[in-house]
This record gives sequence, C-alpha cells and structure tokens, in this order.
Amino acid sequence: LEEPLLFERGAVDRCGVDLDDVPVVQDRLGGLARTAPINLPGLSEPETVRHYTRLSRQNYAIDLGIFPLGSCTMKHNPRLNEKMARLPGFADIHPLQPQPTVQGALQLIDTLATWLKLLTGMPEVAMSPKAGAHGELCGMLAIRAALEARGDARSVVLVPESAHGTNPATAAFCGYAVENIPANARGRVDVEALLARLGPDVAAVMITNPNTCGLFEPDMVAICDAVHAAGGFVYCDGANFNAIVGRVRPGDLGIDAMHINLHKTFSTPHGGGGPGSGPVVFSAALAQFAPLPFVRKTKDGFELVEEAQAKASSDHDHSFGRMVAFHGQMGMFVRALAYMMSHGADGLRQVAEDAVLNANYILASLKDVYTAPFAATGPCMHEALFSDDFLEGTGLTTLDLAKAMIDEGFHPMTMYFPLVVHGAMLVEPTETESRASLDQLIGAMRSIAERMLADPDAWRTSPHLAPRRRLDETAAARKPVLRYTPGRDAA
Amino acid sequence: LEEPLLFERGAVDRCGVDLDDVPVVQDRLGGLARTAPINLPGLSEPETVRHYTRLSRQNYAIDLGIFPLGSCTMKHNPRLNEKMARLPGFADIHPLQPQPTVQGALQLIDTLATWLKLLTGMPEVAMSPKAGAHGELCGMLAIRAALEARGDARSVVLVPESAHGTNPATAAFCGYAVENIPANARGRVDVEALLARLGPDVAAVMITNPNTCGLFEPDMVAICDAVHAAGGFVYCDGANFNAIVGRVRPGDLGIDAMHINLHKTFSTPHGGGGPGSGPVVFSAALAQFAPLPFVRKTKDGFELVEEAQAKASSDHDHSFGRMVAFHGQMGMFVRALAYMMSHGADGLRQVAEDAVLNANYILASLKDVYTAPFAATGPCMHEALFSDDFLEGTGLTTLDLAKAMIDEGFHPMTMYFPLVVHGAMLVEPTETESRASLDQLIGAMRSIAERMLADPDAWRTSPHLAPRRRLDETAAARKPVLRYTPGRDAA
Amino acid sequence: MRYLPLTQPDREAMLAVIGAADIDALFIDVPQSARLTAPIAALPLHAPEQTVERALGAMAAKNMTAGTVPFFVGGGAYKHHVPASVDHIIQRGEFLTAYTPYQPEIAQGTLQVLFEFQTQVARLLGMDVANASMYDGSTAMTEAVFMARRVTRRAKALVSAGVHPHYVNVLKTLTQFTDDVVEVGEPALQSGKPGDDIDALMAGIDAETSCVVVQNPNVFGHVADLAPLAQACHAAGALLVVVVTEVVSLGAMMSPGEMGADIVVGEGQSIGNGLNFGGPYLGLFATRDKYVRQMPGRLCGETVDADGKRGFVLTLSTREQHIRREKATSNICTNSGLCALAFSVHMTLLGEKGLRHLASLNHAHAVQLAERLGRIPGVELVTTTFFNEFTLKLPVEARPVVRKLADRGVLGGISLGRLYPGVAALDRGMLVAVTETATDADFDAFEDALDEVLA
Amino acid sequence: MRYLPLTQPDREAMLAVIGAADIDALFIDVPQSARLTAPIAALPLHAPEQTVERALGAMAAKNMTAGTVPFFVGGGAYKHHVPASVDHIIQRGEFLTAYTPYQPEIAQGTLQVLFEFQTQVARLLGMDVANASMYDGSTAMTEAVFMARRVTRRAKALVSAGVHPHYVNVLKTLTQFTDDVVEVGEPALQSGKPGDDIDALMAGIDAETSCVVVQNPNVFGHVADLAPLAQACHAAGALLVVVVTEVVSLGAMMSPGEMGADIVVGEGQSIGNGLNFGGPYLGLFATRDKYVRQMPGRLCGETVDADGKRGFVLTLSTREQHIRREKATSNICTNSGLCALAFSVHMTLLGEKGLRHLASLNHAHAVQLAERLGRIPGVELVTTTFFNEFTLKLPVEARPVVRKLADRGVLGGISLGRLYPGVAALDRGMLVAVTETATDADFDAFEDALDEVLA
Repeated sequence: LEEPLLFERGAVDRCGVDLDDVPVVQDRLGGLARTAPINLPGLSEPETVRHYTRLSRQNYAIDLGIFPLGSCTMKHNPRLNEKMARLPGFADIHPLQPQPTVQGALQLIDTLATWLKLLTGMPEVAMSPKAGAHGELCGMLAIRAALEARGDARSVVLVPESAHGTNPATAAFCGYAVENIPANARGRVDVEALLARLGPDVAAVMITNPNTCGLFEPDMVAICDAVHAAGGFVYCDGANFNAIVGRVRPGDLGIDAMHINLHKTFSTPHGGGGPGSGPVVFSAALAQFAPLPFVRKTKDGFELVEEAQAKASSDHDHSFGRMVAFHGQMGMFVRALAYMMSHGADGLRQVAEDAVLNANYILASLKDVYTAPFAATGPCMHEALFSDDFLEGTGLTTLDLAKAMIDEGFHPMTMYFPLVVHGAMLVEPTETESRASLDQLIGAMRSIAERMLADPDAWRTSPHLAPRRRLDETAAARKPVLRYTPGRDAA
Repeated sequence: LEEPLLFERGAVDRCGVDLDDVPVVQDRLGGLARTAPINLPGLSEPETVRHYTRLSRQNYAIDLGIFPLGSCTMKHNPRLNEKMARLPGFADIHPLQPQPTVQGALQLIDTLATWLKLLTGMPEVAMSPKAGAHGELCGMLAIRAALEARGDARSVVLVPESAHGTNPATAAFCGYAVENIPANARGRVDVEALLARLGPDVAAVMITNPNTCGLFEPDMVAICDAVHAAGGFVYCDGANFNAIVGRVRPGDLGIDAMHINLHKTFSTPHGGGGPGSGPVVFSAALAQFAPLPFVRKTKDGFELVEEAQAKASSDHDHSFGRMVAFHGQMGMFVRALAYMMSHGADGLRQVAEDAVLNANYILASLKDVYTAPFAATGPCMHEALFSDDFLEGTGLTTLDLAKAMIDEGFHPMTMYFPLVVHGAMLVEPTETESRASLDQLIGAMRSIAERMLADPDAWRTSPHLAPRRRLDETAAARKPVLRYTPGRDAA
Repeated sequence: MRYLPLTQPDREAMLAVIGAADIDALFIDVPQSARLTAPIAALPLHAPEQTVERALGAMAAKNMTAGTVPFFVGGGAYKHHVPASVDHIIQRGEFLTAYTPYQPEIAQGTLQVLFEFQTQVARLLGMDVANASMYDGSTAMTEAVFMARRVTRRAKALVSAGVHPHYVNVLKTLTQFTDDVVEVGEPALQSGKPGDDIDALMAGIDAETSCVVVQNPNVFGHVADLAPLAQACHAAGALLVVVVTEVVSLGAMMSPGEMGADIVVGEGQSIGNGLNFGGPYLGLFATRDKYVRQMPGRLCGETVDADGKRGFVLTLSTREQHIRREKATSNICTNSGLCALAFSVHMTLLGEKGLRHLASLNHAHAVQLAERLGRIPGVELVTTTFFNEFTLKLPVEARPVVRKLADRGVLGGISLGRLYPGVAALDRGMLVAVTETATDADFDAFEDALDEVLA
Repeated sequence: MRYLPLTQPDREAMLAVIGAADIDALFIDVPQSARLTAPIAALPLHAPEQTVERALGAMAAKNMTAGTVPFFVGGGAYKHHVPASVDHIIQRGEFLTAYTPYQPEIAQGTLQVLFEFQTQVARLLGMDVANASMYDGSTAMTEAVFMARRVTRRAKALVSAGVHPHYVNVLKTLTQFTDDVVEVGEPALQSGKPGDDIDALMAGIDAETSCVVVQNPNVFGHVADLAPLAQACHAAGALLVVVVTEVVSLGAMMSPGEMGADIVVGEGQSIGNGLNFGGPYLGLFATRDKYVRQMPGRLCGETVDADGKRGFVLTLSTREQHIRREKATSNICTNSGLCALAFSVHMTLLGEKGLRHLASLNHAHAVQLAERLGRIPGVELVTTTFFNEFTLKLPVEARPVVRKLADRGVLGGISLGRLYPGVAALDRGMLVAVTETATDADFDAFEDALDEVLA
C-alpha cells in the first residue's frame, strides 16, 4: 500500500493529543489573535503512528544493512547512547537555568572536552559548533581573528583539490579568496606546489587528512612547519578522524584547528540528515580566539563562561564571539561521551585499526575487477577508492553501478567524489561491519561488475526493486514543487 | 536479502556485551562446574540489532495496518503506556521487596482493581491471572471452591457452541464434564435448551457475551437468574468486553465471574503472542474464594496479603490459593491503567460505541456481497460475521480469501471461527481504526470477492507478495523440526 | 480523545450507511435494565498525557527502585543488567504490536525468533526440544507435573523441600480438585545443604510415582548433583523434573539435561527481562524428543513454502485447546512472546562467551559477599555450595532485620519468614542474592548495615 | 568490545588476504614521530554498559530537572509536553540510522517527511515555501540577513532591540569579517512594550537597508503588529525578516506572513523537541516563492519516478557548497533532520485543532500567572501584551533573585542580567515563561517563593 501524504489523510478537526480545558481569561494578545485558518491537518495517535511507521519502511538504514558511503562514516549507533541522552537530567534541563542547577551538565561537557583534547593532542576545544561545516567555520573564524589581532591582513586560503566541498565555501564565508592546490599522481597533496604558493598573503591551508581519496598525507608535518614558517595557519578537516583515532593525534602533526564530527567518528546518529555536532580543537596559538560560551572548571564546580565573564578571562579575552544561541548539541555530547567511555582508550584505537583493516580488505578483494587508481601506492586508510574506468566502452557509469547495488539490497557507495578521480566510487565500511557483511558486499560488487561487462544493456534502468524507480531530479529542480497544494496531486 | 538463522551467523566466541573482570575466588559450585560446551552463538551489538530489525520487517503489525481479527481485539497500543511501564519505579522493583518499599506499586494495583470493579459492577477482583485462559481457570476454580465449601458435588459445566475454545478445556481442567448447548438460528444461545438442561448436577454455565458471533445475548439476565435458581454459577468469558465497556456492566446482568483481557479491551500489546493478563472479577457469592495474593488498603497504606495473613482475614478465608509465583503481570497493569486514565469514563464508553459502530459499518458495507448469516437479526456488536457461502461453486474457501487479503496488504480476518458457522469469517475492526482505514478494507474485500467470483482459478495459490508463499503446515506437524541442527539446512 | 480516529461527522455518516438512527440503536439487544445512560460517575473523565504521567509517576516515585540502592533480593527473580539494545528491539512496532503468528506468511519475524529461542533454550538446559515459552516458571512447573502424569499414567508427584514455596503453592492450587497426589518435603535450615532432600526423595520413589520435582540451585541457593536422583527415577519408571529459577547459573554449572532430567522447566526472567514487580515473566519448558507430543505450550517448527523456501509455522497445535477443546493437553493458550524475544536478544548478545563470563562474575561476587557476611558475629553461612544466592542464619528473626535494612536504604534479601509464614524453624533464615550489578560499595553498605542492625 | 564484530581470527585472515604482515603495516604513511604505540594513558579503558550508565547517571542526577520542579524558564527554549509517540517514532531505526537522502529510491521515508515538514512550516508561518530546517533559530536568522543581502544587493541590516541578544551576538560574530553593516537597537525596560522599537526602525530604513529584523513575540514577551513595518520596508525596497522563537504562539496569533514578512525564521524546538540544555534544536526558514532560489538550506521537492509514480528528491542543490564550493549560498550543509521529524510528528498529532487549543492554554496560563505575580508588592508587569512569556520589573536586581528561587526549588525564569550582562538599565528585569505544563500548584509555589525572596 502506498502511503498518502499527511495532507491527503488528515483533517484540521482531527487531533492526536488531549489537553486540559482552557481557563477563561481576558486575552492579552493586543488584537493580534489569529482568525484566518492555518490549514494544518491532524491525525489521531493510531493514524499518526501508522503513517510514520509505514513511511519509515521506505528508508534504508544502518540498522538494515551496510552503508558503504565514503567520507560519511556510517557506523552502528549504539542504543545505550540513545538511552543516556534521554535521561531527564540531560534531556529536560534548560540552557538558561541557573548554573548551580546544571552542574552535572557542565561536568559532562567538560568531560567530553577533555576526551577530545586528549584524543587529538590539542590544548583547547570549542564545543558549540552544530555540524562539521559549522566547525570549519569556527576554525576559520579563529584563524582570521588571530590574524586580525596581529594586524595581519592576509587574503588567500589554499585548499587542495581533494578537500571536502565545504572547505572552499567556508573560506569564502570568512572573506578569503580560495586557491586550489592540485593532487599528485599518488592521490596526495602536491607538496611542492603547495610550498611554492605559500607567502605573506596566505592566511591558511585547509587540508583533509586522511584525505578524501582515503589516504594519509605523509608530508603533513612538513606542510604544517612550512605554513607556520610562512606566517599562516593549518586547518585540518577532521571528517576522517575515524581512520586514525587512538593511532595518531592530529596535534602531533602540527595542525592549528580541526573539527570533529561527533556523528561520524563518535557514533551519534545521522538521523536522515542531522542534527550533527562539530566541536573544534585548537592549538595554543588559536586557543584564546575560541568562541563563547565555554565551560571552565573552578574550585566551586563548573562554570559556563558567557559574554561578560569572558572579557575578564585572561585566556579567552580575544574570543571571536558566539556562534549559536546556546551551548551546542548537548544531546549529541551525551551520546558521544557514552560511546567514548564504552570503547575507552583501547577500544577507540581498535576502532581505527578495524576501520582501516575493513577498507583494505575491500580494496584487496575488488582491485582485480574494479579500477583502483591508487592501490599501487600502498594501503588505504578507512575507505577504498575505485573508479568506473573498467566500465569504459559499456556506456555504463558509476551511477548505473550505484543504482544496481540498490537492487542487490545495498546502499550505494559515495559516487563521483572525490572530484580528483573521474567516475569515483568511494567505499567506507567502518569498523562496525563484520567480515560476513563485507564478504556479502564484495560478492555483490564483483557480481554486478562481471554481469555489467557481460551484458551492459541490462543495467541502464536500475533500480527495479526499490520503493521507487529512478526519480526525475531534473524536473524537480526545473520547476520546484516544495510544498503540498491540494488538487495538484489528485490521481 | 534473506536473514539467516542466528546459528548460521553467530559464533560462540562472538559477544555483544562487555562485562567487568571476574575477581579471583575459590569456587563453591560443589564440583558441578560446567565443562561441556553449551553451543550458544553470539553476535556483536551491531549484528544483533541488524538481525532482529531485519526479522521484524517480515511481520505484519498494528503499527502497519488493520488487524481485522474477530475475537482478538487488535487495537492501537499507545506509546504512553510503554513509557509508563518502563518507569524505574515500576520496572525495577522486586516482587519480594519489603512492603513499605513498594507502596506505590501496591497503590497502582489497588487503583487498577478499583477501575475494573467499577467498570464491571462487580465487588471483587483477582489480579494475578496471567492471560485470558488463566483467568477462566481462576474463575472456574473459585466456582468449584464455592461448591465444595457448601459440600455440593456438581459434575457438569454447560458451554454454548459459540463459546471460546478455551472454555471447555478450562472446565475439564477443573474436573468437570462439559456439555454443549446449541446455538439458535439467530446466533444466540438456545435459551430453552439451556434452561431445560439445568439441574442439581450443573455446576456452572460458561457464556461468552457478547458472543463469538459478535452478538449480544439478550436473555442474559434471565439465564443468570435461572442458573442461580438451580444452584449453579455463571461464568462469563470477558474476551469481548471491548464491545460493551462503559455501556453495560456485566455485574448488572447477574454473572458471577468474568475475566478481562487487559491485552484486548485495555490495549496492552499482543507482542506476537503474549504476555497477556487476565484479571477476574467476582460476584459477592464468590469473593471469598478468590486467589492469593491480593492488595488491601489499610489505615497505614497498602498491604499485599499473602498466605499467612489470608487465613486471618475474614473476607478471604476461603481463598482457593495461589495461581502464580508472584502477584501477576505488573507491567501490563501499568499499561492498562495508563490507558484507562487516558480514556476516562467517557472515553471508555466511546470506545464501545466506536467499536460497535465500526463493525456495523463493515457489516452494512459488505452484506450485499458476502454472506452475512445473522445480519437480518439486527445490528452486531464489535465484530461482523460473514461466511464463504457466497463462494459456493467456485471451489474457493475462506482460506483462499484470507490469503488473498495478504496480497492486498491486509492481515486476514479470523477464519473458521466461530464453529457454529461454516466457513466463518469474523471481522473485528476495533475503535482505533479510522473511517478511511475501514473504507480501504471494505474496498479490498469487495474487490477480492468480485474478482474471485469472476475468475476463481486465479486465487488458489495466494499469497504471492508476502515474505513467504503458503507454508506447508502438514509437513511441519508430521515430522516436527523444532530446533536448529547444523548441516540440516545447508542450501 | 487521542486514540479514537472517528470524528463526529464520521460517526453520523457511518450511522447513515448502516441505517441506524443513533448509536443507541446498535445496542438494542442490551436489556433496558442493564443499559448505562452516562459515563460511570465514580471514575474520572479522559485526561491528557501529562496528567496520566504525573499520576503514575507519583506512584512510581513511592517505590524503592532496585537500581538506586544496594540490592540483594532474589528468590526466583533476579536483577541483571539488560543491554539497552534489547529494549530497543522489543519496542519495534513489528514485534510489539503483532498478533500470534497464525498467518505465517506475514509473521516470519516472530516465528524465526521463536525457532531460535526454542533452540537456545534447549541447548542452555541441555535438552532436545523446548517450547515457545509459558506464563512463568511456577505455571511451567505445574504443567511439567501434568505432563509427567500423561507420560507415565501415574498420579503421584514427589516434590523436593528445596522447591520455591510459591511454586509448590501453585502446584497445590491446581491439583486440589484433581486426583493428582502431591507430596512435598519439609524444609529445614540444616547446615551445608538446606533444602537438599535427595536421599529422602530417592527413598520415596515407588511404582505410583510419576515424577520427582527438584529445583537446582534450590530455593535456599544450594546446588546439588542430580545424576543419582535421575538414575533412581528412571529405574522406577518415573520422570525427573528439574526447576531452574536462575538460568544464568547454567553459564557456570552442568545443565539439568547433562544430569539426566526428563523435563526441565525454568523462569527465564534473568535473561533480557527486568524485575517488573513479578511479571510479566517467562516460563521455560524443555524435554526429550520422545515426549514432544505430550509437551504443553506453543511450538514453532520449520517447514518450506510453496516455492520451497525455508519458513516457520506454529505446529502440533492439535494439542491445544482451541482445536482439542476439553481434550487439550493444557489450559494454557498463550506464550510470553515478547519476553521470549527479550530473552533471545539478550542471549544473542551474550553468546556462550558472554554467558559464561556473566555467570562467573555472578558466582565470584556471591562468594565474596558470602564470605564477608559470614564473618559477622552471630551470622552463619548455611549454604556451602551455591551459585549466586545463599542462605544466612541470623542470631535473631530475619523478617524485622530485612525491614530494618530497608529503612537504611539497603534491600538486603528475603527473610525465610516471608516465604514460609508460620514456620518457626526457618524464621532466622535470610536469602541473599548477588549479581553482576552489585559493586564493592554495595557490599560495604550491606555489611555495615547488617552489622548495625544486628548490633 | 561489544560494538566491534571482528574477532582476532577474522583480523588475521583478513590481513592475509590483504597481504599485510600486521595492522601496523596499514599505517605506514603515518610519520614515525606521530605514531601512538599504545592506548592514550590518560584515558580509561573500555567499560561495560552498566559502568557507563552509572557514570553518566551520576552526572544527570546533579541537574535540577525541569519536569520535577515548578518551571518558568523560556527565553528562546520552551518546555512543552511532547507525546510519547513522537519519541517512539524518531527512534525507529529506519529514521534514526538513515543517512541524508541522496539516494532517493531508498529514502522516500525521510523525503516524504521533509516534504510534509516543509508544507507544515510554510503554512504555520504563513509563507509560501520553507526549507528542510537549519541548525537552530539563531543561525537561521543570520542566514536570513545574508539572503536579504543577496536579494536586495544592499548590505545594511536594522535589527530590533527586541531580538534575542544571543541571536544578535551570532549575527555579529558572523558579520565581523564581512562588509555587512548591522545596526542593533538598544533595549530598555519601558512599560507596556519592552523591546518594541518599530517606530524607530521605520524611521531608520533608508536606501542602503537590505532588511529589518524583528522578533515577535520579542525577547521580552511583547507582541506587536508588524504590518506597518512591512509596508515601510517594502516601500523602501527592503525585506522584513521576522524571527519567532516560540512557534506555539502561532496557534493563537496572526502569522508573520499575514503581517507581510518576506522571510520568517524561527526556533522550532517548542514542537516535538525537548529542552536538551540548548541543543539539538531546529531552525525554521520560510520565504516567498519569488525568493526561493536565494533561500539557503536543504530542500525537498516532488517529482516522478521512471514509472510515473510520485516521489520526492532533494532539489535545488546547485545552491549548496558541495556543488558550488566557494560560490555556495551558505556554509550550512546539514539540516536538523531528526528534530524536523519530531516537529512534524508532534504537529501531526496536534493538527490545527490541537495547536490552537495548546496555544490558548499557554496564553491563559500566562495571563493568570502574570496577574498573580503582578500583584506582589514592588513587582511590576512590564509587558502588557504577550503570548506565554512576560517581563517583570523587580524591586531589586533580578539575577540573585533567580538563584534564590532555585535554592527554593523553583526555576522561576531568566534574569535580564544574564541575557544582557553589564546593562544596568535592565538588571531588575525577569523574564517568565508559562506553558501548558505548569499547574496551579506550580503557580502557588512560584508566588510563595517570590514573595519570600523579595520580603
């Protein structure tokens, strides 16, 4: 049965809640009481539960199978985390309660901050950014604030070709011109090109490491040293921290700022596209520019430092300001800390090892069939990069292969990213997949590839077995229909 | 993807829990330490969640659609109930804690008991029975105990044809011979036959009202009077209380005992077949024979009366004893009380009205196509009875129709029950279905019937669209395979 | 009213389709004298969610919650840590709100779970086959006695003094109007092996004996080798029924099957299920292949579908009362499906490795605590072999001691006076259970409080 | 380690397939100097579930939980009762553990929810189109200012004194390195309509003005008719941006769209989402059809599949930074998917009837409490028109009063000293929010405690 839209099912006089009777009072709405209909349909509780339960079943999810999405780190979301985030002591407290009434909440933030600092080897962390891109912005704002504070009006940010797409947007948002640095034949930053471009106009270099080809940048220390020598800063995109947590501390490589996606490395759920959480760690050079508010441990307990006190604080007197209304994604902090405590220092190290092992197992098992552009350069990190070169002549592309995987019961890998490889397919299994699960994926990918090469014409219209066939995205964008309008959809 | 058996996936050295290290002690197992392997496979948490999530998706459920199962009362299970049952103050207390530490739990049981007594108009209730059939047993044990107490050795229990199948089994279990009383042409108890059979050997009559044809027994008061006059008791099967809650108090009809299925009328979940809960209400004549333990309100709070005190209690000194190890289905009590309080006296009355209205709507909407044996006698109660007589000549039966409904996206109705109607189909919508949902069901049932009559041969092998085709139940019973044995299933 | 989808216009339109003037017209079969014309006045009207939450929350808050205090209560129900994923899975609507799987084509989820559950239980208990669960351990034990009667066509059951007294009471209740004979041993607080009357049971077996029923570990915590008893039963044509109320013990101890049991019943609450003030719980029932058609309760079996694919169905239902009516093997017609699911999920998370670890941890904790409490002056450790529960003999009556411990915020166990009211010989006994949830701080608190109460 | 499926034999077998000697061989690109050779010593090792539960439970227990005390804190985050079914639905694995719906064929669940959410939000705010949500209200407001600049090609934003000061701070932070000009009004505790500077804003609009930003109800709780301001904006070619931090108000009040807003942003936490100490929350963003291609954030649109069936996809993503890179309309690349789901489910349960009822109840409660507190000697009700939140002027500085109320177990509101540190003119102001969750007993407790603290 197809599930109709809420607006096709519900009615404005139908209701799935009961409320107390309204006491009779003289209203104080100043003549602004609503008279026009809002036209919001309601459903009873049974209908509501059924509507959303049915809709949910049209989704693929980690609970149903592997999400081999390179650069997205779709790992298992432990249920303990969900339970902990729902403790009333965390879920039912207000961000503006008096601080003595939220000491446990501040302790939790401080504890998580300590873990993040120790895991990254960095002296400071800003907790409030709400997602990875927001974290990037936080890091770049601190860099710009630091440069402004020393009166250094640099204008350019260098971004390698293999960077995440958000990096250039973030740099532009902070008022910088963006220049790309090419990748070399081994899928890494072209270090010589980078060093050659450094100069007094370069505010920062934004590097993703491990990079979006799934490779570790071996010259990271040298790059950082050179950037610092040229008076710039190094921003590291931490989206791929899952590959190295517990094995490498980014601080030991010399970086100045890095965001951490709690919803990637630290297992908070993606939720169909958010909410995320992107704390940013800072080097000593940037620490005093970190945003407000922050938590500080005092002799009397924990203190949330907001605007007024910050000015009086010697270590944060150059804060670039507030990034969000309150203190960040508390619900995600609880989940991430539950995950970290569950794994511990030993378990988190094992996370990186198993993630890298799983990716290399896939790379080794498929490189004879799939084009693996950098496999000859050595092991990959947490994700295996392939391209559709092996399909040349069939007329089939990465897109066809991805849609074919849907019919095999798998979510496709990341397609056409990174941009440095044509027809890229980036496969990231994560550490929470079993060997049996990897073998199933490998078997399906081999089988599809072999059948595509044998009979290309059978593969141009997948998927056939999903809740929907291929959807017309062009029509959607040409004449956008972004809301329900009665009558328009009558079948 | 098919989901393999746990035993095909897991391994004895794989584990989805972490536990503290075991302190070193000298064991005190008296030489009985286990040495042989148990052969229990385990899975990591991600694999476990995925295994069961995938399995769950092979089930139909109330959250997905209507369950028009006559006599089973599959209504919406409110999530508030689940939340309340999980409050640590209810879920995390032990049945043998000192009574001063569980006063709230005893209060809850007493409150629920009060609701049940007021809704049924009966003076006493036994809370411990664990399911409907267990409640029947409780009621019949009390009847036998009452007869024994007065030295009255009766030997026969009368059970109308339209009774639930559990009734005869229960009577037999209490040492009674069972005699059937036929139904009349209007689908009710043949009152004359019943009255004619009454006599000094008849211990009790077990009546289901509303009966399993979905009809109210209009002569209930007269029957009760006659049974009492003949020295017997009336047990009423309360499985269909949903039809009359708030509109009729069974106590006003004159019955002596009735169980109440908390998982039917009062919305606790069926859970794929249990746990249920079947409290039993009693008339004054049976109250003192009710089982142990029970909760009593005293001036100091609530008291759980167990064996020793009962003997000293004037009103329960003839208790027939203990039916279960502890005090009944506390988890279900919480859910049922949450449901009752949510609905209130007015809402529960509306429950009966909407349940009966929905059933009559289905009856009225289908009786021109489906054979409706008793439709001419007037309205039905909470369920509409049809038969497959209209399929005569097609070679198709109720079973084929039921399986055809699966392909239309619906759970089938109750089949071949009640036994008094050949090829019976008993449809119970409950009050938590919307009119739109009923119209969908009616449309599908009309469409199937019309297509079956037009082209019978197309319908002998449904379902085709379910996770499985028709399963060979005969083979399963002839040579039962009741556990996994390695190798046997290798495909 | 949030659970009722019909609106007033819906109702009017539907009455028109039916051809009824009003809702009362649908209730015409109800005698006038019994018709209620208004909501029952003594009950409150419908209430918002938050009102219900407040009222029930206030009741819940009056209870002393196991997880918040040092907790050592057992006696047939045990506090173990249940992983969060177990509760997540049993709340999936497809499991929670499904019906009994009578339509197997659209119930393979529940059915495969039951098949896996049956296999897990059979292996755990060391038996061939297990059913799909029963109400609880006590009703399962009663069913075992009835089954033994059907198998042996004899009517006398010998019940050990070590069987939980509530279980014995249930058996007595359900046999009071039948011609079954139930002989129960008299428990005493003898040192070393309280409740162990194996020698007397062996001596009592005769040609009328259908079965001997023993519990292991018994209600006092004592563990015994049942192999000699099994041999004695079999020599006399009787069955050995073994009751297990703490199934975690089977991760550390020989199974009843290994010792020769013919029927094993148990309370499965310890795995996957919370304390819940006594219910819902989970009756386990397993036996030998040869007795399978005499076994009560729901059963799931493997078969194939019309395409030859493996699938599962409820089977052997001809034993059940909706088919057999008065000739049914049992009055029971439901299982504890959701509790069985919780058991199965938790057991899957544990696996053999985890179960053994868990059992070792329980035993080690119990040994540690038993030795500490046994050193308190005047306190005697009566049980010398045990798993995670043991009996202490106090210098004074235990019932007030347990209450005084509770006053100090320690739930220290169960007085035998509560379990055996009026039996003076037992009234100084206290039953103490220890699981993986107890911490060193809990041990300290218990020891200090007991010291103080007995001082 | 319970979340890691690989066993040691698995690892060894996989290394053999790869042809690596050991795991270190896979990390050879890491410079020797940066390789950690052991777990970080300052952090604890892995821990059982119950250990984590105890540690986090202990932290949670140190906080004063809104549901357990008389609670009147608002200021941009509101405590409403969220039905239990909302949380049930967002915990469905298929919603909780799904990725961004970039593969629409297997993400129709999330996509249809977003399409329904967009429609609900647009209707609620009285606008044509809404996006699929943003981080929170404060970041949405900043995005609105940037959007107004793109639309008008002007750089000056006039911001009302009634806009939440944290929102203003966020805007200032994000414009400090751009050439945007942000002019913000100075709030005062004037009687009747605190924070209402509409006349001044109208006077300040000039040819450089891209937009005027006002909040309604404003941060002091005051509600105002924005229609004249809208006209003034439009006459000058500027846009009116309206911020709503308490969306429940829209069940009782005219929508910003009805008053002429061009962009409406809001904090959606009030519907479906808990307080969560400030996050995750839900930014709402809606505008007129004509500006849709300048709108930031993720958008879901309707289309058809290859069979002609209706379906949904993410659309207009050419605006986003993973395609446009440095030319993207916004830095933001996620939404608050799960929070939007919670909002949509709760809004569906409410429907128009429920939302209006809820809003009326909130308003009536607030009116009742305002009148009670306003009668306390020395206390002045500064806000005469409001929805569910109002400002009191106390006879003394408010910040210590709020703390003293907390000491008495009453969370009585927010001192303006906390929101505007160092602004002496406001330091006697206290902001009080009242929702449907407050009971008469809560009112009594608050009044008594305030009486006592001020005495």
